[in-house]
Formats: sequence, C-alpha cells, structure tokens
Amino acid sequence: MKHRPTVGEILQAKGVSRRGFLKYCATTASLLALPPSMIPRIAEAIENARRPSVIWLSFQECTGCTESLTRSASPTVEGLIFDAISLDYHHTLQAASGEQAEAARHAAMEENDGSYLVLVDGSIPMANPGYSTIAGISNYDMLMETVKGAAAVVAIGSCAAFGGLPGADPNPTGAVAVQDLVTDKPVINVPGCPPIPMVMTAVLSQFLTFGKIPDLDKHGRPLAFFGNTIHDRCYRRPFYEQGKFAESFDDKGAKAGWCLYKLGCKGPTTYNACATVKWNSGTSFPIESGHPCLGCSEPRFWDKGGFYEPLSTGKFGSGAKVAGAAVAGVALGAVAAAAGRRRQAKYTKEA
Amino acid sequence: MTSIDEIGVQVEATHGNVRPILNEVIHAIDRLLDDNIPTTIDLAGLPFGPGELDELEATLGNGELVATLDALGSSRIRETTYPGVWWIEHRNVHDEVVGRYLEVTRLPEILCSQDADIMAGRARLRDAFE
Amino acid sequence: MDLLEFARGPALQVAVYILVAGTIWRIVGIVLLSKKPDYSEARGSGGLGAALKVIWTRAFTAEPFKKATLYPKIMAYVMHIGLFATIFLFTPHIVFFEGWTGFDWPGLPNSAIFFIAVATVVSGFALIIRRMTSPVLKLISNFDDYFSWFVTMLPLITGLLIPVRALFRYEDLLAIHILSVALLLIWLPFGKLGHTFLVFITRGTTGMVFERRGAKT
Amino acid sequence: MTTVDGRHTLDREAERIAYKPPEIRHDKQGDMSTEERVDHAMHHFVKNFNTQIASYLDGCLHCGMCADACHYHVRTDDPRYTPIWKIELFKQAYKREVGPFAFFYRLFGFKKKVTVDQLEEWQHLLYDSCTVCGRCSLVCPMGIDIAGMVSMARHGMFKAGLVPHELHETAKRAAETGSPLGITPEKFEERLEWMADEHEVDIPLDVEKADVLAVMSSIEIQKYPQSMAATAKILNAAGESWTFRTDGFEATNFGMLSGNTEWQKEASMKLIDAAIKIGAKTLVLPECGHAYMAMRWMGANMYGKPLPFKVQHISEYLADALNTGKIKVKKVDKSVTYHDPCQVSRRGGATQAAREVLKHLGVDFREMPNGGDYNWCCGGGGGVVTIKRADELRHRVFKLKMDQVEATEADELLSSCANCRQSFDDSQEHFSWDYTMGSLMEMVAENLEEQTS
Repeated sequence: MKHRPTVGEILQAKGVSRRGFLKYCATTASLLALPPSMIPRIAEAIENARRPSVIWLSFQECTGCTESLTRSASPTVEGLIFDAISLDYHHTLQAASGEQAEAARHAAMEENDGSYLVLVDGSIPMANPGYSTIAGISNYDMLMETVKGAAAVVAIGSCAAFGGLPGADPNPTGAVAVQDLVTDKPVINVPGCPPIPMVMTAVLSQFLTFGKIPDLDKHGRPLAFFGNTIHDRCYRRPFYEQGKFAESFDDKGAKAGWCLYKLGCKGPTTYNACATVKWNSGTSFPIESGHPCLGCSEPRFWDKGGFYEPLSTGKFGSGAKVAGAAVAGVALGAVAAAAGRRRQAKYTKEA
Repeated sequence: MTSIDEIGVQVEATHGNVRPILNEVIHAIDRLLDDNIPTTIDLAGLPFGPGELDELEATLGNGELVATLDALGSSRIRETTYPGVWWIEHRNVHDEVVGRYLEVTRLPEILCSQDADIMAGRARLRDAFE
Repeated sequence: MDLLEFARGPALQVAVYILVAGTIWRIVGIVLLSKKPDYSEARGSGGLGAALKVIWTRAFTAEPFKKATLYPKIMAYVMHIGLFATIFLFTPHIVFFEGWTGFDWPGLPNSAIFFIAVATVVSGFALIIRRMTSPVLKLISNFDDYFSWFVTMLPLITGLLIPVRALFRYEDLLAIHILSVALLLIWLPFGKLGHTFLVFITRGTTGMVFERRGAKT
Repeated sequence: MTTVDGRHTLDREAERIAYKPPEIRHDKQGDMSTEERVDHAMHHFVKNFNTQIASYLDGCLHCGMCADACHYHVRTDDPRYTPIWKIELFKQAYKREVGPFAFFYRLFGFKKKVTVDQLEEWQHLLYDSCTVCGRCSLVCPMGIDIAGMVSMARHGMFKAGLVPHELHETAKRAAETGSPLGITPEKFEERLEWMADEHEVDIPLDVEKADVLAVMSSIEIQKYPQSMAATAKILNAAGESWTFRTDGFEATNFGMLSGNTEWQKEASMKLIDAAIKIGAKTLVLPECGHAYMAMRWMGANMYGKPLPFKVQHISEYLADALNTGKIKVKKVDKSVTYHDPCQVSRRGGATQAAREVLKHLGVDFREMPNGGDYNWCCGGGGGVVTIKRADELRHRVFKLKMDQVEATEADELLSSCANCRQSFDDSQEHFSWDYTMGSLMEMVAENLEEQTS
C-alpha cells in the first residue's frame, strides 16, 4: 500500500505558509457553512487528514454534474481538495480508457478496500440492464461491485440522488436512485441539477476534514448545505413578507426585483444553498437573475407540477368530477328528503 | 456600454438586509469592549440582494489601515472607519473572491506572524548566514 | 408521493368533492322537504328582497340586545372578519384561488395577515372558553360545537406555525396546513359549520315569512 | 312611582337566596303507555318538519344569544330557559327522523330516541316557561323563529298527553263549550244585553247579513264586559253594518295554545263559517293577541284556502277608521305608554296601528325603552297565565315589564290585549303595583266625537 500523504504535508510541499493555511481553513469553514469559531478545529483536522481514493461512476446522466464541478474555478481552494484526493476513476476526466480504465478502478478498489469513496452521478436503469452499460457491464452490476468495499457513497446530482430526469414520469427505463440500491453503506445525496460546484467540493472536503459522514436531512442531504430553504435565505424575502410580487416576467414588480412566488418560485419548499453560496464563483443565482427557483434539489422535482405554477396552487380535481360530486349531492339530498317525507307520511297515517 | 446594461432591470437600492448586519456589528463591538471577545461574521452565509454588499462596504467605509497578504492568492485586510471593525476579503490565485468576513477585533489573527512560519523563517535565515 | 403532494393533490381533491356533495346534499335535503302553503292575506311581499334584506341585516345586532351580547358578538366579528381576511386576503391563498378560479385580487401584507390570524385565534379561544364556562353554552353545546371549533382553529394554528417554522420543516407544515384545511372542508357541510351556506336559507326564510306578515324582521 | 319597599318584597326575598326552581309537577292526561306517549310525541313533532322548520333546526349555531332575549333566562339565569334548549327534543326528533343526515344519526345513534322522562321534563320548558313571545327570534343571528317551533313542539306534547293540567282543562272546556271560560251562546247574549242596557248602546246580534263580523274574547266577556259596549259604540259610530253572532263569537283559541290542532281548527272554523254565512267583508278581532295570530295568520291555513273576507285586529280597524275619518276622537290630555301584545305587534306585524290611534287621540305618547317590536312580554301569553304552578316564575319575569313601564313615567298604561290585561292585573295585585292596564279601544270609545253629519 503506497503512502498517502496528509493534506498538511501536501500544502507544505507546495510551499504554502501557515498564514495561507489559516486562510484556506477560513474559506473552508465558510464553504462548509460552519461558524468562524470552528476554524482552529478545522485547521487541526485538515492538517492530519489523509488523501482518500475516489472512484467516480457515471450512469444515466448528462455529464452536467461533471461540467458543473469542473467549472468550480480550479485550481483554487476546491482545486486544492482535488489535489488532496486521488481521483482514480472518472470516465470523462481520466486519461486511461477501455480495459486500462477498468483495471484502474479495480486497482483502486483493492488498494483502498474499505476506505475509498464512490461518487455516482446518474440514475440506474432497472427495467432492462442493457439500457446503459459501461465496458459491457450494466450500471447496476458496476455500482454494486464498486460500492462493496467503499467507506461511503456520494450521489452527485438529482439523478443519482432521486432518479432525476430519467426517473421522471413515465420513467421508461425504470430508473432508480443510488439510495434505492445501496442500503448497507452510508449514502450522501448532493442533489441539484446540477449541484452547486462549491457544494460538491465542500461535501468532499467535509468528508476529508472530519473523516465521517456529515449530518444529513431526511433525504440524505448534508444539513450544512440543505438545512435551509432558498426562501429562508432569499434576499427577496422581505418583498414576500410585504406582499409585493412580480405578476409576470416583464411587469413593474419583476423589474423592481420583487418576490417571484406568484411566478412559480419553489424557493419555500426547496432546500439548497443557492441563495448564499450562489453560482459562478458567487456571482448570482436564478432568483437574482429574475427567474423563479425550479426546486431542482428536491426529490421528483420534474413531476411536481408546472415550474411556473405558484406553489400554493392546489389540485382541485377535474371540473367533471366536481360536477359529479354536485350531482351526487343532489341525489343524496333528494333521497334524504324523500326518506324524511316518507317517515312524515307514515307517522301522519299512524297518528 | 455592454448589452447587459440595456436590460431594463433596475436594482432597488435596498432589500433591507444591511441594517441587521450593522446591528450585529454594534453588538460585537460591545462584546469586544466589555468582555474582550472578538467576533467574526462570515458574509458568505448571509443573504444579499444586488448592490447590498457594496452598500454595506460603503457604509462601513475605509479606515486608516490596509494590509495585503499574498498567500494562495491575495487578501486585503482593511480596517473600516469604525476602529476594531475589519473588512477581510480573501481571493484565490485567479483573483476571485473566495471569502468575505467582518472581524470585530483589535488585530485580525491572520495579520499576526505564525509560530510555524517564524520557525521556518529562522531555519532559512540560519541556512543562509551560518 | 410525499406528504405535501398528497395534501395538495388527492387529499384536497377528495375534500372538495365531499364539500360540494355534502353541501348540496344538505341544501337539497332541506329544500325538498314539504312546504306549507300560506293562504293568509299577505301584508308584505314575502319575496326575495325580504330574504336578502334579512340576510344582510341579521349580521348586526338590534339595539336592545347590544349590551347583553356585546362580548360574544365582538369576538364573533373578530373571528369572522379575521377568517375572511386570512382566507381571502393572504397572498399565497389568493394565488391558490387564482389557480382555481382564474381571478386574483389585491391582498394584505403578510405581516398584517399574521397579526389578524393571531387575533382570530385569540377570539377563537375567547369563544371556546366562553362555551366551556357559560352555563347556557355548557348546557346547549354538543360534540359538533367543539369539533367544529377544533377544525376551524386547526388551519389557523397550522398556518401560523409556517412562518415561525415551529416543530416541522416548511413543506411538512404546509402539508399539515393543507390537510387541516381538507379536514375543515370535509366537515363543513355536515356540522354546524354548514351555517356558511345555511345562513342564507335560514335568514332568508325568516325574512320572507315575517316580512310577509309585516312583522319585525 | 317609587314605592319600592312595599312592592317588591317577594321578589327581593327571592334574590337574596339563590333561586331554586320549584318542584316541577309533571302532568299527564290519558292512559297511555310510555311507548305510546313517545310515539305520539314523535309523530306530531315530525309532522311539522317542512322546509322552513328544517332550515331553522339545521341552522342553529348554539351561540346561546337567545338566552339573553328571554325574560325567563334573564330573570333566573337558569340555563334551561335558553329558548333553543326548550325545543331540544323537537330538534332531536328532526335530526333523527327527517334531517338530511337522519340516516346517519339513526345508524350511529348520534341522536337518541326521545324518552318519556325527557318529555315530562320538557313540559315545564315548553309550557310554563315560554309565552311564545318571539323576542328570541329577533336576537338570533340566524333569524331562527324559536317561538313558532315551541308552538309546534306543543302539538307533540298534547298528543302525548303531557300538557299542564290547567291549560289542558281550559283548552278542553273551550273545545266542549266553545269558550275557555265556559261562556255559552246564551250567556254571551245575556251579557250583551246587560252591557247594552248599562251603556245605552245598540248591540246588533245575529243579524243575517252584515259587512262586519265582530267577535270577542271570553276574557273580555267575563272580566272586562265593558269592552263589548266599547266595540259596539265604535262600530256604530263608524256607521258600519255589523253584528255579533252567537254561532261565532269566541276569538280565543286554546286549541292553538295547548297544541291541539283539531281543536284549533274547530275554533277558527266557527268564526270563519259565521263570517261567510253573513257575507262579512271584514272580521274584526277583539283586543286579544293570540286571536290575531290564530285568525289573521293561521285562519286561512285552517280553512285551506284564502279567506273570502279581511281579518283585522281592532287596533288596525281603529287606525283605518280614524285615518279615513269614519270616526273622530277628542284629544286626550294625558301621557300614555303602550304595551305591545307580542302576537299583534312583534309577531303579527300590526305594531304601528296602535301608535296611529294614539296619535289621533293626541296623547303624550311615551314609548317604553326597547318598546314596540322589542317589548318585554307581559308573562302571561302562550297560555302561561292559565298555569297555576307557573305563577311564581311569571311574577318573577314581570319585574322586567314593570321596569320598562315605570321608565316612561306615563300617566296611563294601555294595551290592546285582554290576555295581557289579565296577567297585568294579576301581577299588579301580586306586587301591589300602582299601574293599572287600560284598553286602547276603550279609550277610543270613551272619547268618540259625535258625528255631526
């Protein structure tokens, strides 16, 4: 087994000063949404953390998650993390291909048995294994084989976390999420379509820093990033409270930057860090650009009604069924009245 | 003028997110003076509307002291017009902002020379002149 | 299907079907009972106008009774106006109705609605305490009175918990809120909450009968 | 006007110690098994459940405000006197037997079958402590006519043989002899002659054809016979072609008050037949409240079609006659307050007639506080005045009336109902009160101006 250097050693080797390291720890804390008071503990932990092996599996996906990740302005703080991990298998990013690539995967699995991380993007088709294969191996077989010796599995993106677009109604491939198949290993879901790149790297650095699974919410998402709704953190929230809403995409309210609730914003029911971490190196996020949140980090977000349908809109059922209920009401009422009158008539006769 | 400026979006000056932070700063100064406890506010964790960060920065203003740090990219450590309130901005090697903090303290920790660096420096000095 | 989808979808749908069927059932069940012809020589018309007049005027207390009924009347006004405002003037609700009817109207700021809802809950508790302590109300109250109070207060209270994020997550609170509304809609036609529609029939009937006699309505 | 000490002794006594309802006697008529009684009560409750009554019984909110309008509750604070509670059994029967959800009420036993014990208990509530004055109907936010339903509930009580004895006997006598006080046609004729002599007035009797049929209440014939003379004076002065009839003179209707619809119909038909026989254009009802309800608003329904003549209360007749100048009156220089008979004013719709008459009399008219349609009842309506055991309660609630009258400080107290007059006289005696109730009609008769034409 080859020596895996600690992060402290890696940074030292790169000539990073202690001041630089403190800066790094501060930004890491910020990234992990940890309070600044945690910085000394982070520093201690990171110094002694060892570089883990990572195997990245891509199934039914669009590579958008990888695109997002590689847009996270490498080499930066996040880049450092990637220096600190050993990405031993990734279709898109690795140089090796074919049998060499598969050999690399097996080698990494053997070398780091019980301690490597498996990252998955894309959903797994269960209707027919032939729907998606890599090197002749079905997605299902590859996943199950690879996770066997893993310390934990990270499902990157909404497809891996919840089934995503392939799993949307009518789900022709029988797509399922990682957590539907992997039940004996910790699964961390980092959903989003795509997930915020900083969030992806932060989850990895959290694992790296503390060596354990972060606190997760009921959907298996790290609470550090998915603990608040977009709505709670939205800078337009004051307008919601004042009842100031954009009614269409080009009206006065939209131009004044009012709340997009009525335009279908799913912020109130969507847990993600977009409103604070933002996108494109902190430039903006959809609501800031004037578009309602689609709720892409929520389970089955494709099937939750129209993107531009306001959140509070209920489904009242079809007019025909309501009319049917009305007809039933008339019938029941008539029967009740007839029964009442029959009793009256009977009593009158008896009396 | 770029085409982006032609989009008819007006930025409303305030969404009301600045005032609570200023309040928090005042409380932090109280803590510093009364109990000698420094406070760090991570601005990344707070919701800001367009222009509000600039508004906050302008409100706090520039004080007497600015320091730059060159480690893993540049950093600016600047005291605001309110002594004890420091505006700290970390950038990466691509000069992109990776962290913004308000520190309410007498001297931000990052400005102090670190023992590890002092020792490394001493070693280098010895190597060079002994 | 998560709880919110269940609440917003099937639960609400079924509630609306039951509401519609139950309401019409009750109205038809009353209207189709026998009617006694009145052959006496009419003094007033006893027409629809009289019915409409009383439907409106009985919203107000006649002078001689004002003092005795002041407290419950004020509480009932707060309750009814509060319910009206929270149901129909809260923007997310307006959006809800707009999705259904296609119409929208201006609402009140959320903070105002919050206070109105609190006042409504307070009036609700004032009324239930009165019901549980007044000898008259203790005697004449039954399960319907207490249960109807409960299902009316539930959406108010669950609605108020949403902005304060108490106990549960937003979407769970929202789901519970909608489920409580569904419960209200389901119960509404069958118990005394039926007065939302019976008030027109009951007051209207009296209006017609008494105006026909030229008597005080 | 404030000789409080001598007057309220009994009442003050009662207030010092907590009010205890008297031991209630449950009266029973007939030899029926308990099942039969319940069955009869049910059947005759159920007959009444038409759309109007259903809308009332379904609409009640249990808000309890009717209690604040009821003199019995206001004076005793006994929650059982809450008007809507008085018809609880009636409501129970509705929900169980006829209401839109009756099936479920029966299936799950949400509403139990009414028991004979309950019916006995409710005898006190439906008879002794309700004058059918209808004040509760005006406070009800749903506009429910509770008083009307008390009358209907009495139908069931009567058939179950659960009527207070005195009322039952009075009603029975009325059915058997044609008058609750046992006044036969012969007795009526005798008393008419006496009054004609005494007051030197022509009183036409049993005229074959006449435009106006005048009728009397037994209370007047017996206790206030001068009102017969007053009626005659007025109708004569107006130049009417009119008559009394021995085959139809009794205006009271104890069938209605006790809850016996057959008797009610018999009594009404006597008057209707007499009026039709003589080809009357108008039936003038005497100063009697419930007679107005029985004939003006229920008469045609007893007859089964519209009546071929007009029905007027004497106060309405007087108002018309004065307004059209048929009769003229001298000015009366007195301050007067007027007690509205519930069935004529609040429930009958003729509130303004008496006020018009008083205007013609030129009196200083002083409306009672909350008078007119919101008047407190005399306490004797709905047959209550006949029920001996209810006397204590009746006197108790009369206090409200006394306060109302006294607040006006008027010289004279008038009304237009012999039954009110009777219960006022009784309570006056009980309290040694200094107001005596006079008759509006008699005041008109006394102050008629000779027609000059």
